[in-house]
Amino acid sequence: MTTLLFFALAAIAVAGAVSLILQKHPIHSALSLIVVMVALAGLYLLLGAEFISAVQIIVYAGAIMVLFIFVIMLLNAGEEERTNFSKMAAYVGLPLAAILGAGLVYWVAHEGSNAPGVPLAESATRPLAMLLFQDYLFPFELTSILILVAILGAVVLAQREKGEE
Amino acid sequence: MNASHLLSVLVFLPMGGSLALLLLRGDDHTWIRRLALAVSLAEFILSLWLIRAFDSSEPSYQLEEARKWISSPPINYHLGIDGISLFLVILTTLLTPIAILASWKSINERVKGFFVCLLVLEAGVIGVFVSLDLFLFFLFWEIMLIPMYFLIGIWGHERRIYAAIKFVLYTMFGSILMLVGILWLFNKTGSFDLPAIQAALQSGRVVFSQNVELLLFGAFFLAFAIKVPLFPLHTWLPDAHTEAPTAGSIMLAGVLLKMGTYGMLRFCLPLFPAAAHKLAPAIAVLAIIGILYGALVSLVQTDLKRLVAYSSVSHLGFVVLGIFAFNATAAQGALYQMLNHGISTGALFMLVGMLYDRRHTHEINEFGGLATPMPVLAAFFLFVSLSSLGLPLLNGFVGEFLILNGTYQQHGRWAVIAAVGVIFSALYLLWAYQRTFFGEVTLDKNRALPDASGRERSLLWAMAAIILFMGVASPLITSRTESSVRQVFDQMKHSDNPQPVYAQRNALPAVHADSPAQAHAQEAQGR
Amino acid sequence: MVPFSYYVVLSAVLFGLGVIGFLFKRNIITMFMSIELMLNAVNLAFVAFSRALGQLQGQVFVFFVIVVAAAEAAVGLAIVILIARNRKSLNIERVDLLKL
Amino acid sequence: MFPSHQDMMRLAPEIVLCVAGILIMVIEPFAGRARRRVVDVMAALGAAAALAAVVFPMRNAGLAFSDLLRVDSFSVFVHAIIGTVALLAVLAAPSYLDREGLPHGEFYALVLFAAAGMGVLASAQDLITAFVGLEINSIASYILASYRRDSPRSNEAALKYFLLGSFATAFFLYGVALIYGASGTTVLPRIDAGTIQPTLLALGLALLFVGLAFKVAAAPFQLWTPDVYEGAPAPVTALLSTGPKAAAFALLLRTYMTVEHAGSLWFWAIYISAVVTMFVGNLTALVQTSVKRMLAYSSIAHAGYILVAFAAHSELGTAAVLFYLAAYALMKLGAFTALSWLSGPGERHMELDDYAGLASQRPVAAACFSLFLLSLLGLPVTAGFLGKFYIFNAALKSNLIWLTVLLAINSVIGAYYYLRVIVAMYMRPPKRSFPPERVPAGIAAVLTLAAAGTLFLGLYPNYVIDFANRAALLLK
Amino acid sequence: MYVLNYLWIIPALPLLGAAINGIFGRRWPRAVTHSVALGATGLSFAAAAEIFREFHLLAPSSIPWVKTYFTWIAAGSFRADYSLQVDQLTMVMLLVVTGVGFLIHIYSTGYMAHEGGYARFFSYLNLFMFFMLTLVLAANYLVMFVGWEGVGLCSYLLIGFYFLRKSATNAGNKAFWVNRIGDFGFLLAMFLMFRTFGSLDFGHVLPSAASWPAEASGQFGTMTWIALLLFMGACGKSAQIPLYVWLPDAMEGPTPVSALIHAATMVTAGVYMVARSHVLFLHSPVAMLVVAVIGCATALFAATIGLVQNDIKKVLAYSTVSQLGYMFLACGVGAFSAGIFHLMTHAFFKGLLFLAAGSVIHAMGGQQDMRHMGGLRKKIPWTYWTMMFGALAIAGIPVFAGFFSKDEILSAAYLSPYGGSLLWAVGILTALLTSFYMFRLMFLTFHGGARYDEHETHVHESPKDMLVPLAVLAVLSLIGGWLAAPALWGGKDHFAGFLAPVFSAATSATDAVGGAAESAGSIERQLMAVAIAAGLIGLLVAWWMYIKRTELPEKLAESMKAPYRLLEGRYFVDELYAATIVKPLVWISRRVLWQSVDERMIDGTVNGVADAARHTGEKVRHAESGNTRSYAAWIVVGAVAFVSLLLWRAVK
Repeated sequence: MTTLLFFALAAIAVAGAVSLILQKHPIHSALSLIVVMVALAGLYLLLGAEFISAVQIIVYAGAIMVLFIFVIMLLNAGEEERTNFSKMAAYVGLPLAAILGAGLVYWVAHEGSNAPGVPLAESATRPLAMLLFQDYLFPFELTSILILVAILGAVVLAQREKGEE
Repeated sequence: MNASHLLSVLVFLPMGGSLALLLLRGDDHTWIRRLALAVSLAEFILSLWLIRAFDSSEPSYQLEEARKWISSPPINYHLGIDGISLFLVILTTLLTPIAILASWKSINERVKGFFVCLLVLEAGVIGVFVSLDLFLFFLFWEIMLIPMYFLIGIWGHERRIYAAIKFVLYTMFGSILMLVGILWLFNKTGSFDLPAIQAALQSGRVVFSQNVELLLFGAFFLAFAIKVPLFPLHTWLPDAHTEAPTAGSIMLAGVLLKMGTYGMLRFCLPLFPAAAHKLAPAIAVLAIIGILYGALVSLVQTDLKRLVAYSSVSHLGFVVLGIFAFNATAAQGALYQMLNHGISTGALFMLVGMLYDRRHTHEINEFGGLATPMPVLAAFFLFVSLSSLGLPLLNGFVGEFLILNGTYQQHGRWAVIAAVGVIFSALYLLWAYQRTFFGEVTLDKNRALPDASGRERSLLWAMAAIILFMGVASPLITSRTESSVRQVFDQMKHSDNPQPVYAQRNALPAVHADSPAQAHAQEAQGR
Repeated sequence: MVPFSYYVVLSAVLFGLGVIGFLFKRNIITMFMSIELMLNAVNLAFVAFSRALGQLQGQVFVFFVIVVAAAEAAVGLAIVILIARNRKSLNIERVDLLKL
Repeated sequence: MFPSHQDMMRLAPEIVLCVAGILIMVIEPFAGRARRRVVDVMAALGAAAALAAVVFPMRNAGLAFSDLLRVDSFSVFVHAIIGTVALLAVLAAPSYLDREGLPHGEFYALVLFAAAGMGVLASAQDLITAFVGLEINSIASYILASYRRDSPRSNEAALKYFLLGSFATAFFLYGVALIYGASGTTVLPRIDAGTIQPTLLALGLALLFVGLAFKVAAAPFQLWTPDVYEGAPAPVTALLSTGPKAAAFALLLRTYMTVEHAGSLWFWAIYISAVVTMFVGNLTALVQTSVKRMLAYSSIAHAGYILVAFAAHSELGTAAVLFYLAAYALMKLGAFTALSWLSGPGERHMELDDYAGLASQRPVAAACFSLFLLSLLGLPVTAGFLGKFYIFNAALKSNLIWLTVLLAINSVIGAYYYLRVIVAMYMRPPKRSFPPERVPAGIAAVLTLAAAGTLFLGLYPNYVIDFANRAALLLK
Repeated sequence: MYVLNYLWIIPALPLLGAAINGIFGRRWPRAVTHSVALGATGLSFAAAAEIFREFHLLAPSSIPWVKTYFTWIAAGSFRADYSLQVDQLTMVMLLVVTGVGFLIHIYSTGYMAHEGGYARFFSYLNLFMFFMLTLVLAANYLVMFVGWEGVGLCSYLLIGFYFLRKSATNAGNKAFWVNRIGDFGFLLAMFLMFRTFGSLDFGHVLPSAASWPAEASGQFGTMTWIALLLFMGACGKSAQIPLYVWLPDAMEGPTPVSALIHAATMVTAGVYMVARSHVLFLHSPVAMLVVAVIGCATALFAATIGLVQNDIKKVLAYSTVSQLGYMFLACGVGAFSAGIFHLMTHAFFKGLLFLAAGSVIHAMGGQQDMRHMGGLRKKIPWTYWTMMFGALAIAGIPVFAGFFSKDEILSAAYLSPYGGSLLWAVGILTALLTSFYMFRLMFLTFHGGARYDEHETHVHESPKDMLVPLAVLAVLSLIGGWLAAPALWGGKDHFAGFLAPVFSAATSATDAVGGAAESAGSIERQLMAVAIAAGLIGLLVAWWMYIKRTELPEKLAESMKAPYRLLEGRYFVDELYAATIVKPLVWISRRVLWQSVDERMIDGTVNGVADAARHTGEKVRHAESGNTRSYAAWIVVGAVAFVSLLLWRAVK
């Protein structure tokens, strides 16, 4: 059952990713990405990471992607132009990117196949919280600064010409 | 008073002088010049004290000063002089006031910067000559590039920027590899201190494999060879000289080039004797090519300054030959020739500069018949040319003779070929002289050129006096350089140093000591 | 039970697709989305490894990645808006004032 | 588990920076335009305090926050560099911001937060913590790069920086993920012990290297640098080219020296990258006509030099990296600051020709600028020379003779383009009039400090190099 | 022993004079200038005379009398002092140089009276005296070299005295350069000498050399090399083949200079040097042969050229070259004292001839071409008669000085073991030619009708200060030879006797092999007769051609066009040198060394490297396309590269 589910979700995720690349319109791409994310949320569930799965749906698919779509709408972005100035990207970059991906897949598969899978405890959310707020307290606090910076950035960059009044 | 800090004072007095100059108002040209001159003269007088404080019987370093400086790696502020550097320091302090006076009238723009550069240059060059720490040596070696760069680049002639950059890049290419060499040496010996390294090598505590020694030698030698400049690394020189202002040329030819030959004598030979021996034939060949080549190329120059520049290539070829003949006589000659070249070529550049001040050109075609409007200048020009071509009783001869003679004792063929250069030097100098000064005045604008002014005359007299003095009274100098130079070769002794031929043959007449002629001669000498 | 390495392989595939997407797309926003795809791939890898190792750290890391992604999105989209406002184009290849 | 007193002490500089940043954000709306100077002063004080606060971690070295941070001489050294950079960047900013009509408060806050991020990067020994620090710094940098919002170039710089930076970050992260997968930990000292899948680890380390190499602008990941440095506002460029680079180098170095696998695996990558970086940076700088862009390329070349010291993979090498970073920060910051002032409103004058004859009109500025250039060139008596000297020394000690010779050749190539600027300033007639005689106090202070520092490090490096040596020992 | 103890005073006096005139002379009246110059030279002549007196009081054992003043050059194993010495040979030279020099100084006051650069002239002249005296007084080769080069310098300066004339400065340069080639040999000789003997002092080298075994004929040993190299120097200074070319051109200088430097003193320095080093030469048969042959060849060669020259000074110049050849012939056959004797008499009569020629030119207002003279006998009788004395002397007409010295040489050439009949025959032929061209000169100049515009040129006798030296020299040309009247004539060879201590080695060498002194008498008599006959025949032919049948020369020239052209063109040696040495040298220097090697190859490479760097930069720069996607592609490239690299290392 889980195997079937895995392959189904994996197929959706990959299909979504490919669609993200192939879609001409940014909105379609964004929707494809949301599909990927949702599929991934499912996979997280399969992996027993309920909390992450929820966060994935709420924060990622919910908040971040909404932001994307909002911006796309705001800017009224149309279909992608068919310009291709970069030979480097087309003839060198893409093949190599494919090779990189394939290489990663090969080596990861090659290495990981024999490693044991360890069953997890019933619910990981509580220990997760302990971990986050004890061992990883420092980076957690740090993220507040990160978010502060992001807010500051959004304010600085997106504010209307106010500084020059 | 003792002279224990004399070297530091010598290094830092010009630095202080240049700082003081910076405080003056930029448009107060008179006082800028006066202050610069005063500083450089004070420096010169102080440097003369070196002669008194120097013990000529002592071959090793004297008046040493050593302070800890950089902790890691251990670098000391270590100064000292020996017979090799003594007169080079004095040459520097002598040429600086002369360069200042030579540019008294000809520099009217950015006067302050000019004299600051000259004084910093002086400090840098003196630093090179008195440093006994390789790091410190390198530091001064590089430092003096900058003022020279500015001197050429700011106050030079049309193609000054090309020349300035070429000069710096050429030199830097060599010196950066020398830095690699210095550090490598440090890694092998654990010290930057020259005496310490020498001691380590002498005692055999540190032994280089042949290849390492060759590479190290190469790293040092390349830097020096570029500076000298040795054929075929010389092409920066004509450009630098042609474009430099008079004072720049005087300093460049007078002392900067000597840093190269000094380095060979100071580092290449004592530190890497085996490599030096191995490569000496090749180097000597280059030196000889340089002698002849430089002379022949000077012969056909149309630019007076370029001509003198190429003649430097020829003269410095003699010096290098003298150093790599591995003969104390030749090396002494080389050292002497360094001083000579500084004086003679410095004076030549000064004279060319005086012509330039009047006509703003160096083209020989633009001159012609100048002896008529300016007899005094013409006379001095001839005098200096004669010194440069090695007329006996003038300084150039002593050096050339010692070099060739010493070289001949070791490597007859080298000396024979090199001596052809003596013929050529007469060719190009006198021909140029003829075209410049003899004949009718060819251009009307040359007809009314003023002869040497009082300032110029006093400068020329001073140079002439030194030329004559050095031509006549060479032992006053060579006796002080003797023991140090000898020590260089003593340190190389463990490698092959063939016995001079005459020492073997000398025994011959002694067998017939009772022959009448011999007795006769002895008697005559006894009286 | 699917071996956890399948997940890792999937993450590698997604990462590779992200890279390809970044190179392939010309629309700035889509390129940015490709990066998000790569980050998602990373997350999947973290979770998978976390599972494989029997540790929870991996999941904590995912949390951080998501936060960073959010922050990047905020700032990145702000920059995109600026560009769109100043250039009237979202084509990355038209943004080449600075070169050589 | 609450952080202990010790933990806080070890984190003092970052705390000071963040607090100062937040305070500025809070106060700025109240200060208003009239009392803008209050903000300037606060920012300067904050940065200075952060620099001073380096004393605390220095006195309280040790691990902090469940071993995520490692505060040792090494991190203190890098903190000192970062603090100095932040201070100088803040000091140089006001006149520029005024001139370009940009808001002050946000700028300072961003600089201070960015510095905090760098600080974290410098002392993190956990890759995830480092990642968060890196991102704080990066995001702040993206914003700063586009701080001149109306300038298309500034926007473009930010966009390129942002896109490529995020792209590289993804690589970095995937590397971290793989490392985690291979060893079960992201804490550097534990990686070696925990490794069960060496190939996976190698894969992870490779991607990690890509991410970090991007940050330090090593070839072939350097291409963003010139565009970003050119497009970003000059004071930002000054900051970007020094602080984040130092921090990223710190993490790279820490990883390289702590993780044995990294030490052995990265060597050739670093070697090759060093060679390519030096040549690409120098050769391309050779043909630039814009001074700012030329300096950007030169910073690539310098990254290459630093990588040479990396390649030495020894304590000497580490010390050399640290010393060079310090020297480099001073001289590069000085150069860009001088440029930011001299380029005039809107940074219109960035071409080489615009600097013709500077020396005759602004002798002191020209002298300062020249000093920085000469230091970048590596001439004795300047910090740049000793920096190179230590790199040479380290590389030779590790028998990297060819690398040393290549570095030597590169210094000569580099000399050409630095000298070209000096040529323009001193040897050509002026083509325009330069900004007013009165040097803004901030700029003057920065130039003086940077120049003094450059000379001080060049003449009397003992304190710094001894400290660096100690730091190198601890890191091992 | 006053002056002997202060030998330095002899050269120092003229040096002082030169310095004073050189520095202050321009601002002083002429009288002061020449008083200083004459005073200096006169005093040094007086000092020389005094030394001559004192010299006789010296014990033979203290000759040579050496005075060492201070060390000049000392470095490594090398050491050379400023030391002066006096021996018999020096004494002769000293008297000749100061005596003739003084006379010529006097002459110059008249000759130069109306010329510009008066002070400069006397300054140079005094400087020359200084160097020449240094040369002859030197006690080692190095100090000798000082004088050697110094006189060359003065020669350069004085030849180019009229520096506005290009030909004059050209000639000066040529003189210096050619001399330098010779000096090159001298220098090498010194090096080799030092290597061999460890010193350059005469007092060490010559005795040491004497004790060496002589080399076999045909052997090129050390001695041969030293001797040949020294001789190379001598060739330069004394204008021998192949380095003679500068001397004819040197006539561009003022005539007193030609007389003093290019006839009487400087050019004979080579002879002096060879004589001084005779010990070395005697040890090498090869060198002796070379010296003799070169001397002989030069004598004939120059004489043939002298036959057809029209410039009065050029004739004398070639004659000088020819006479110098005689002197070397003498040295080459081992008759060193004869060589020196001829040197002395030559100084008298050639000095005289030049001065007289100067007087003629002075009288003619600068005209030097004999074709535009003629019939001057009546107008300038003093000049005519004194010059006639000189001509008779050089032509080897008995009782005049030249006769004795030349005869001594010719007989030595015949009799000496080093000599041979061929050398003698050439010598005789040369004597005949000499006589011919000298009288050709006399007759063309002074006899026949005037071939110039008498209205434009006011021929006048020269002033007294010019005539007195002429007279004195004429007397010397007459009586000078009697110092060495051969035994045949019932005289005693005082000169050879005086020099005997110096040339003891030579005498012993020639005597040892020559041996048969008894039979020599009759042979000498026959030889002398032939020589006299040669001189007279030359005179008669000249008389026949230039007084009796004045149209004959032209006919002769017409009929023998090719040889005449050859002679008139001086065998085209100058042209040959120009085409084979000078031009190629300049061409190679300019086109090959400078423009091709220096500018194109070396500098081209340097600039090429710089350009290549810039070019590469320009290429590399294009990676920086401004397109973000391509940057990303590069990142991927790097990632793939490093991933592969690390994986490869990890798997390995």
